[in-house]
Amino acid sequence: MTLDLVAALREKGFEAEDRGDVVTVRLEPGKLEEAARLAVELGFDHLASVEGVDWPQDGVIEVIYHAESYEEELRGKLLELRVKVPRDDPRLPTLIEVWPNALFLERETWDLMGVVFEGHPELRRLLMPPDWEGPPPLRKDFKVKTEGVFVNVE
Amino acid sequence: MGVVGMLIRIALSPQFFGPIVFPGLLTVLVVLLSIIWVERKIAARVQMRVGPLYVLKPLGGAIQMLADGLRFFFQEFIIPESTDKLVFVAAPIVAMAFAILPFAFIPVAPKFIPYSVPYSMPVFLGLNTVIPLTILAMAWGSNNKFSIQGGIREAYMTMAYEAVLFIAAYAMALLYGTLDFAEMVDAQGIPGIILNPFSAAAFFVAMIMSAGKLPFDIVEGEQEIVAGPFTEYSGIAFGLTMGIGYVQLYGFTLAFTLMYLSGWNPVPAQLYSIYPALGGIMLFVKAYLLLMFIVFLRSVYGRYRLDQALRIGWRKLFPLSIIAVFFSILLRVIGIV
Amino acid sequence: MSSSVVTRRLLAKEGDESVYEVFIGPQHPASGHMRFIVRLQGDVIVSVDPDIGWVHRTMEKLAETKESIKAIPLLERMTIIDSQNVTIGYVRALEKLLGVEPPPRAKYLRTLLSEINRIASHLYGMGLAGIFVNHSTMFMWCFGDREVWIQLAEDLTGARLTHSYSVPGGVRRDLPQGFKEKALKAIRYMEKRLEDYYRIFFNNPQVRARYEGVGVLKKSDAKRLGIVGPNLRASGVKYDARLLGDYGVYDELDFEVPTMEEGDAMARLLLRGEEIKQSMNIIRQVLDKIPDGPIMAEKYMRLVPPKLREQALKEGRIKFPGIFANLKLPKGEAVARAEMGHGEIFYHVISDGTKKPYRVRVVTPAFRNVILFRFLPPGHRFMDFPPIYGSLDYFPPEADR
Amino acid sequence: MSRRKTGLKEHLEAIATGIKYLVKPNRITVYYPEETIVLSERYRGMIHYDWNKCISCSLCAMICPADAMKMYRKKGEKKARPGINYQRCIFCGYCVDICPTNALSFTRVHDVAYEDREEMLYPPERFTQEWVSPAEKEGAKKLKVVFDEERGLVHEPE
Repeated sequence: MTLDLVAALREKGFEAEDRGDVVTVRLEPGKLEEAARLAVELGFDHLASVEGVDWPQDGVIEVIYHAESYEEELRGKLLELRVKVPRDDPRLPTLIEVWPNALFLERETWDLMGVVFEGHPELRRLLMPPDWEGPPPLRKDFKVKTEGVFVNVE
Repeated sequence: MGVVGMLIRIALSPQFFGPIVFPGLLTVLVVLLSIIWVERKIAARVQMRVGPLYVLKPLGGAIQMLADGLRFFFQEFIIPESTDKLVFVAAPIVAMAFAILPFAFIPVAPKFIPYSVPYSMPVFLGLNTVIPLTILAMAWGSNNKFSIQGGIREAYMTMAYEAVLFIAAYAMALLYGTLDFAEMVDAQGIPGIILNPFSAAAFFVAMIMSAGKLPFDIVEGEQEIVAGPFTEYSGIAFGLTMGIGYVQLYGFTLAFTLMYLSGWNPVPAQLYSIYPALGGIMLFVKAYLLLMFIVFLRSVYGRYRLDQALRIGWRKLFPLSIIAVFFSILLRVIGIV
Repeated sequence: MSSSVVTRRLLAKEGDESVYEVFIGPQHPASGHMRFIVRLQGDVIVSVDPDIGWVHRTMEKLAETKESIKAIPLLERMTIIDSQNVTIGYVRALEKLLGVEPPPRAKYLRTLLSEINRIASHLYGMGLAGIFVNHSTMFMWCFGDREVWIQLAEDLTGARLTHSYSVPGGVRRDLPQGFKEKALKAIRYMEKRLEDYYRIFFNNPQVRARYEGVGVLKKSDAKRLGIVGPNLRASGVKYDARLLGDYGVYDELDFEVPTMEEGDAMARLLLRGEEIKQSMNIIRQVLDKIPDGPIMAEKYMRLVPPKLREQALKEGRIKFPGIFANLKLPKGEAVARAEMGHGEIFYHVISDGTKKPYRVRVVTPAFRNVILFRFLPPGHRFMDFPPIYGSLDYFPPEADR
Repeated sequence: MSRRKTGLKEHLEAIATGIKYLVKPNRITVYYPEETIVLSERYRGMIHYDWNKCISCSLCAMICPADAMKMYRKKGEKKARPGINYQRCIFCGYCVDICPTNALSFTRVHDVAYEDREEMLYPPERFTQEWVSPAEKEGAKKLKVVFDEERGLVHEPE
């Protein structure tokens, strides 16, 4: 089954890699929608997660889509689409037409990671307060104050 | 002697004693304070809890409502800027007045009737129909979305129960051949609930609807509209709005007892000979037990939807009350009564 | 197909001047810590905009700032009522990265606590479903009977709710004395009580009237919207992350995943009742089959001083090896899915080879189900909104993270 | 699973069930300040610190997920000792589980109240104090929890 999946993806020109419980496809942003539509055809009809990972040293944000299926034979597998977008202007097309439940997942990724999903009808604050300003909190340049272990006392 | 004797005579006259002491104002107050406590205790028993306890612990927190009432008294009564102030303040007072007024027409014991009118039953029901209007006034005066939603629900609910209430009651009037509560009691050799159970059932459900108790507390609808028409009220006015339903319910249970449960019969002759109003003890006991059963329903039911309540009113209770009318006619024709 | 779904129901509509906006929450008696902007035309809901985030705590960011094992008590706080199931996914992801497998007894114990938590979580959800239609008895009963299961969990782990029970490599506590008898008594009690639940709540005509036929979610829509948990199974999709065989010992046990075809609010409620029965069935089997042996992987137990190891064996309380404070995660990534009471939780942990995870992605079931607040209520009456909400068993802190 | 229609019979069943519990209530309330539950053997309550067993390894402070445990280092002294801030403590018990000398241990005391936030800070010296449940100190009746098939949890005097 998994072989089929990788083969099916390769047939359409996507570089797929089977890593146990996920099948990873690395993509250019331009081919994202095509890959997503293919994923739906293969049975991955909804998303488990949309996720942004900040890699400041490479100057990119990697957006990872995990698609999931309720079909019995695809249950143990997740299909992972990985796209890299430049950190200073992260833009991707929205996938809500392909995966309707991307609606809130993309909105959250915009909210917390600052990735703009073009064509998304409501990129409003979801988890952050409406008047939030400053760097998106999940980026690495948003620093959380941490404390040390030792306290000096008189 | 002369003045004191006259005062006592006035105090003990049915015209005063009825509305002010029993079954009127003072009893209403006691019923109000006790029944809410009883309701909470019953619910607690069913629900694995203890309920109010620490206010007068030896009696299981029996004066909890007195404490709550005092708190309402001394709490600030906030009148929001955006309200229609006159309506906002006046409506709960008018509502309470009209909830207590019908007690003047409830006979207490044989020959002990505060205001003897031959139409006490329709007068009683008629006075109760004013209360929904005051609730509408509260809702409108509050100028709050939740209140207005609640007000509209009240208006719809009135449609659902009012016709049923009157028709079911008239079915009994038809059966007994009188519109007077006292004469109805005298006419009940067999209790009305056995003579015409259809009317009793319809009246019973309609009166729960009218008082807005579960499963028909749609107007308050806490989960959607906070407290419905009473959302903006605080302090003593909130206490009043909370009490209206219970007072109304108490009145209705008295009426129900008079019409269906053979009223004050059997009259304990000894008590009656001491003072006639004491003969009404059975009336009170029956009404109170009924009241307890109604507040018990709170721990069995949730809330119906507005359209379902309307459907129950028009599709089930309304035909039932019409059946009750024909059943009464049938009984009269056969000559059972 | 999909585009019609999106445009038809999912997008929030502002509406014209005939539309009346009601705010439910965040200080509302029935909403919990979230707000719904409900737009009404007359009494009919035009659209609902779930405004979440009132209890957002940036869990994902905070998890990045802590050594991997410290994030367990943190992530637990997303769904405090279901803390074993909410952290087991994270623990599994760490175990995959670290390359350890828990010993069999630890797996059984995890399964045991998972199911105890699931029952408690379902009771919580059912209780709230009761109070949403003002059925206070259901609310009180569920919360009262939940106490039985919390007591069991406390006997096992030492905490009522925040168990922090599973750690990479195993679990922290062994079965206490006399646990089996207690658990069997609790099961028999619950079985009896469920009958009364049916009498006073599930079969109560008033409750049926409010929940039946309300908020119908079709099978195809449920699949496309990525709904999880009992809400999905009530629409007839037989999917449960326990069936993946990734964690626990579910593949060794004989249990059913109940499904229902109706997909309405009543089905979602009844399904939770059925799942409680199945969970009790699982607990019975676990208690019968549980093997003897260590409860922590040898890899870590080896590092504990022998004296403490003996003490741990005697008392049934694991002592952590010193490296737990500085557990280095090998470079790599891992995904894990687990079935909570509310549905499937998804974890994706990326490590860059340091002590702290580079990125922790968690998608909670409540966050995945929040889309239903958009999808289900339009077209219903305003008074149908609380039953729909109640039937979804939505838990705001979990969605907000 | 087929669903049956409901009607008058179910109404009566529901009311009968209510009456059943009204007559024979199944209460689980514990009158707390007068009665108190003796918690299970493993309960993770307030933490007790044994000054003499401590070897100042600082593992407890390092594993504390809530930054509640800190190592207090006195000027001039080499050894640092743990102190706890109960404003932050989440009672996960990691510190107790990692302590290599059993210097930290759980007590079964949980019902502690403070009037002042400062009081919730326990530097090493105070951290060694013995814990007594305030309710027990006031002479509350001790109850133990017993599982029961009929009533779920029953609280019996110990």
